[in-house]
Amino acid sequence: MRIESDIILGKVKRLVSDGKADRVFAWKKGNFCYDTEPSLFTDNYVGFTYDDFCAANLCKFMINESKKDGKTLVLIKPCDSKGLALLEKEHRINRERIYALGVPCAGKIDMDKIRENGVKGVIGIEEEKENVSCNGDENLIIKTLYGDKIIPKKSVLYDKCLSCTDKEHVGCDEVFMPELSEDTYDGKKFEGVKKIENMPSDERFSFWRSQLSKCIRCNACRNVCPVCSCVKCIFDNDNSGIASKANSDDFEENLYHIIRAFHVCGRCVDCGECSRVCPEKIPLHLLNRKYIKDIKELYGYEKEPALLTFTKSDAEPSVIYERGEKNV
Amino acid sequence: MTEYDLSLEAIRMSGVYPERCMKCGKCSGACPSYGEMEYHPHQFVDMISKGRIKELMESDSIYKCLSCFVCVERCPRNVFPANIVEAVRTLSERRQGADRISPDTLTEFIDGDTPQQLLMAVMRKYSK
Amino acid sequence: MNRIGVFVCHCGSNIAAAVDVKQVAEALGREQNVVFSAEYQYMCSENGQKLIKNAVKENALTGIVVCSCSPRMHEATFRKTASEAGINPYMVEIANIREQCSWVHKDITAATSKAIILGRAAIAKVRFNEPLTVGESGVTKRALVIGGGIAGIQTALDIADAGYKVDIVEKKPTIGGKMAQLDKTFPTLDCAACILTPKMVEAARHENIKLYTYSEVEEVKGYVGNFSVKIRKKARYVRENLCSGCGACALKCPSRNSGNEFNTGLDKRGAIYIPFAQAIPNIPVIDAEHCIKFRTGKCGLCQMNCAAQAIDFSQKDEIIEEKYGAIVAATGFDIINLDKFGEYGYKTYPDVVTSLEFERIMNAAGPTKGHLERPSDGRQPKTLVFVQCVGSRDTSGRGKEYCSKICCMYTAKHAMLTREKYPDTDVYVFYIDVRAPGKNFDEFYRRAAEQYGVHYIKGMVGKIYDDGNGNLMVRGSDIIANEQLTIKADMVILAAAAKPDDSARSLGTMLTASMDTNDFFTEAHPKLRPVESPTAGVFLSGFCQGPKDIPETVAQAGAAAVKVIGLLSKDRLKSNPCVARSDSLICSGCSNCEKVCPFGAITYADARVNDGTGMETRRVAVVNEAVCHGCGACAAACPSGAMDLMGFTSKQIFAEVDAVCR
Amino acid sequence: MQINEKDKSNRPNENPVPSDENFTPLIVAFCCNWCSYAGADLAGSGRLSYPAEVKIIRVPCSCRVNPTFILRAFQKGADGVILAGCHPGDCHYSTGNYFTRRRMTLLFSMLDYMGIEKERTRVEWISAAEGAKFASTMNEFAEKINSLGKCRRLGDLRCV
Repeated sequence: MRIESDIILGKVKRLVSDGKADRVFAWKKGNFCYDTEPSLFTDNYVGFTYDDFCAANLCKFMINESKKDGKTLVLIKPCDSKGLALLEKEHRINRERIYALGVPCAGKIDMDKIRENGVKGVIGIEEEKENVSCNGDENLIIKTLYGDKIIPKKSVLYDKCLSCTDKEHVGCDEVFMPELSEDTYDGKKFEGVKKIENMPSDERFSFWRSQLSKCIRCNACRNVCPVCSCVKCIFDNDNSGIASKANSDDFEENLYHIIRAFHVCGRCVDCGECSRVCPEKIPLHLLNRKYIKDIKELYGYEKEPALLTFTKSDAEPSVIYERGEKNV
Repeated sequence: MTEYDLSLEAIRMSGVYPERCMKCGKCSGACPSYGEMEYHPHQFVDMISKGRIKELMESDSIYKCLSCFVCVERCPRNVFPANIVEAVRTLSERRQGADRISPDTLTEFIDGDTPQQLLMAVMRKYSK
Repeated sequence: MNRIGVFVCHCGSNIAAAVDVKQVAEALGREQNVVFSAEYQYMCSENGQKLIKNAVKENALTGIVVCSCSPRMHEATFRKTASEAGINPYMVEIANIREQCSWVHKDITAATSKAIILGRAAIAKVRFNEPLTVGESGVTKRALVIGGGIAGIQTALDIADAGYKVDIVEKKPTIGGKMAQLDKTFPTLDCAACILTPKMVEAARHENIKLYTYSEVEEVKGYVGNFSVKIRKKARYVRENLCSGCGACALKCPSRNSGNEFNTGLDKRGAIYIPFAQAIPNIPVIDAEHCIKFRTGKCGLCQMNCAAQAIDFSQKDEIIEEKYGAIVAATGFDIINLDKFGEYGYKTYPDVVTSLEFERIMNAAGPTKGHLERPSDGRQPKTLVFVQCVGSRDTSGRGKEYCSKICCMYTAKHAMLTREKYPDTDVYVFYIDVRAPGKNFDEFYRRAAEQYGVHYIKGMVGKIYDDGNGNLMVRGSDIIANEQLTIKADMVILAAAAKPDDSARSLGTMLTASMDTNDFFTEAHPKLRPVESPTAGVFLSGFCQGPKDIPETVAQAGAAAVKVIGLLSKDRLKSNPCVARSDSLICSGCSNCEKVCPFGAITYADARVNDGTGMETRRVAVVNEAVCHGCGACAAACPSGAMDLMGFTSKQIFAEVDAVCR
Repeated sequence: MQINEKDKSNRPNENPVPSDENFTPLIVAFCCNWCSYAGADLAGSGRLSYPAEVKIIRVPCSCRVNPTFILRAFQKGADGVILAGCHPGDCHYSTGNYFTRRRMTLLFSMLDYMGIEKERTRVEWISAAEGAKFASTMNEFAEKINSLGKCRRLGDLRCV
């Protein structure tokens, strides 16, 4: 069954009229069907939508929303819920002023991927009821100004949805229609990291240079990240010694991204927003996911973020040298 | 293979660290077939760590062990003496397997009563 | 504006032989902000220091760089010089051009250029030095000792004798601890009660000591010199101020179902009881769980029989809040649970007892009045088997990895006492190693074996079983004789491993004192600071720090007391000013720093801040400077750079790195 | 993946130039005050020599070292960075070096992942009594860096 925006809106309205919240933070339709944007609804719900294009993670907005009096109802997808939980754990939000409504997610659609398929003039999307392809994958009917196109759903999902393993909400006040969530995981979460790890060191270097040299320091990755929630970022603080507004050379391109990855190391909730919002399409999640993989391999599961705890028998840093050098 | 290498092989096979043993003798204190054995569980651990496996392999003790694992159960240091006995037994059998039947001697067994299939089975089982 | 003076030391020929000191002084003199540069034979000498002081005055220096030996050697000297010259002592930086330059580099050109670079790094750092003032805090002149065993009593007595107030908190109804349960003490065989009870009385009578028995520490707040502790005084249901300690209540109590803890459960006591005759305070306590009045509402015989009207069934727990300058943990030990050692049949056969139980059986004040009688039928046993290392040195997970240390000696003691009192008894001791390092310890053990004819068998017991006629069959190995023995025994005594008392773990958490995996308190340094916890103001006494016998416990108790006295004798505590500092404008309150702080120095407070976007209330980190040791873990864990370490700020280290790499 | 024009010039040489005669590496050593700095002093007292290219920066504890310090050293032209602290379990502040161990393991792993030669970074545990270990570690590390040559992959080109 398809997730209907109106049903969600109905639920939201009921909650507000029950006094669960004073305002609603959700998504709003833009000029086109695919440019939804996060929006605060205070008195009416004009433009309210929850559809396949509502990919943005809303939890970081709660830092400011929860400073206001009264309660904010926020729509939380399964992958966003971990971010919200982390913000709560790190005392960045006042959880009592938030009503987190878990909403189902069947994967979000990457407009760029639709365009890559040569489809233009998109006006809407529908699920194809018949003709389910033989491997069980769904097809989508893309409605365009020039007629309908049928595209396999998995080919147009965001990368972050394809590697999404979080289909359960955590820490929400209420989860609405969780049965409508769909598994979109392609089983290849660490493939990208492994591929880079298997490159010779020269190739790894060139790969990252070619990627990071594209960085325009728009700071979108930082600003969208639910983990990067410092009141003042170290890169914006003139007293920190490493403040920089723009990358003046390739060292600074590297520095910014290494330090950002290091700061979220062990805390990253792997929501994939950094890569989604990057205007230069730098696969930033590959940095964070490398840390997730390392932590898993070196330290296993832990309650505390990996850098804030230890065991006496932890691996020595020399494990890095012992990893086979692939280019010799 | 020298006797020392053979001991190392037994240690490898058993997966035991005989160095962990603090020589308390609790294994032998618990062993139900202690009286039957020439060498006792604690001696297996001690001798194997000193490379004296030949005496163990030739002794009857390896067949007197019941593999009841009480020595493993009681050991305060996780040494697993029974695993060592088992390794020595296996090594001893492998060695015998090599000697016991050879194709040259097999012909002596051929007579009208013994099924040929049995001989083949014996051959397979006792030569490695 | 920075005005820096550079002072290059020759250190005789120690530096001058490998480093061209003149060239160093000249080169550093050309550095930005350097207004004075000189070299001298011995900067640390009286004349050298005078040179520095004069230069400070004449050139109005704001910072000093001394290129000399290691700061570990003379940093304090030059800081003092600076302060005498009138500038803040923390405006001094040392460039180590002796140990880390002239002594290790033979080539004079290379050594000289390295010395210049090290000097530049020090200059770069001193530019960002800030004047720091040594923090001060007051000291509450009262100590708290947690645990009223011999360790706690001794610590308290020593502190009290020095003239300071001490409170002892003991969870049991009486002080005395495990030592009160013992019969004789090794290696002199003097009776434990004879040497302990006078100390208990002294502690109770001492004007500086206050006892909180039947009480537990509930909450600890604050830091060295200024702890605030909540103590729960559990309801005794007996008014202490009225009770005369006559004991009539205990005699009349009709409930006789509760195991007598003091006699390790070997006999029964009433629901209202005084643990033992010499208990301090000599005031009974009602065990509400077994008291008929509490269970059914009917009885109250004790109340009727109390001439002093001291029984009060309506008493409630009381919370006492008190301030202390120092806290001593003296929580002592207990023996491990033997449920996992089925082969010894401890719970199955009544005649298999632990050493502590045996101690009570042999004690003249014990359940058998000191006659050796076995628990099952009261018969005097003729064959005794002692088993050592029951759960000690055990890596299988059933026991403890460490050696409990005391068992070899008390087993020798038990064996010897048995043979002395009952020469017709056969005594066997199964041992793995006899560990008797201590004054007169080995002689004692040898006496047991040689003079008293105790049979020491090197080997362990594998199984204890019943032969069907009520005899215990002890099967073990004698690995020296290489034989397996089965001894028909009347009684078996197990030397169960000793472990820190169960209360230690929660206390450690309250004190933020670190503990090892065995729940022993960790010492600040294993060799050099063995009675202090890494948490300032917390000291360790007795078994809670590691296995100990009585003389060692008393020695450590005294040492802990001296440390406490040293602390309480100060009116103000000076703290290292190189501590962490949090910038409330930048702090996000994420708690990362708190989690890596080994000293619990970081707390959170709501602060009103205005960073230019309007006034708001934020949760921010606050460093308690009296508790912070200045390691800098928090500064590296803070993603936003709100946390910094004075004396080693990020800016200073960046400046040093930049200077070194220039 | 597309490699744009800008970074082509920055790509490492296909055949790294063997270290030339004049190359002297720059090595920054962060040493904890209580163990490794004292170990360095002991190496000095024992006159155990190591290359003058090693420049020591004193920090109270290895856990004070922020990854940015290490990256800054590389930025400004260091060819190798070594971090020395007390042996795990012997930290003056009891747990500092355990955090260091994790931080550096993960930081070095990331540098390696980004193609920076992993031999350029190192953590060593050197106690106050190990003067000889300090000297031999520095000798060995300097030799390694010497053979790797100039650090080109993680430096600010303006500083090189």
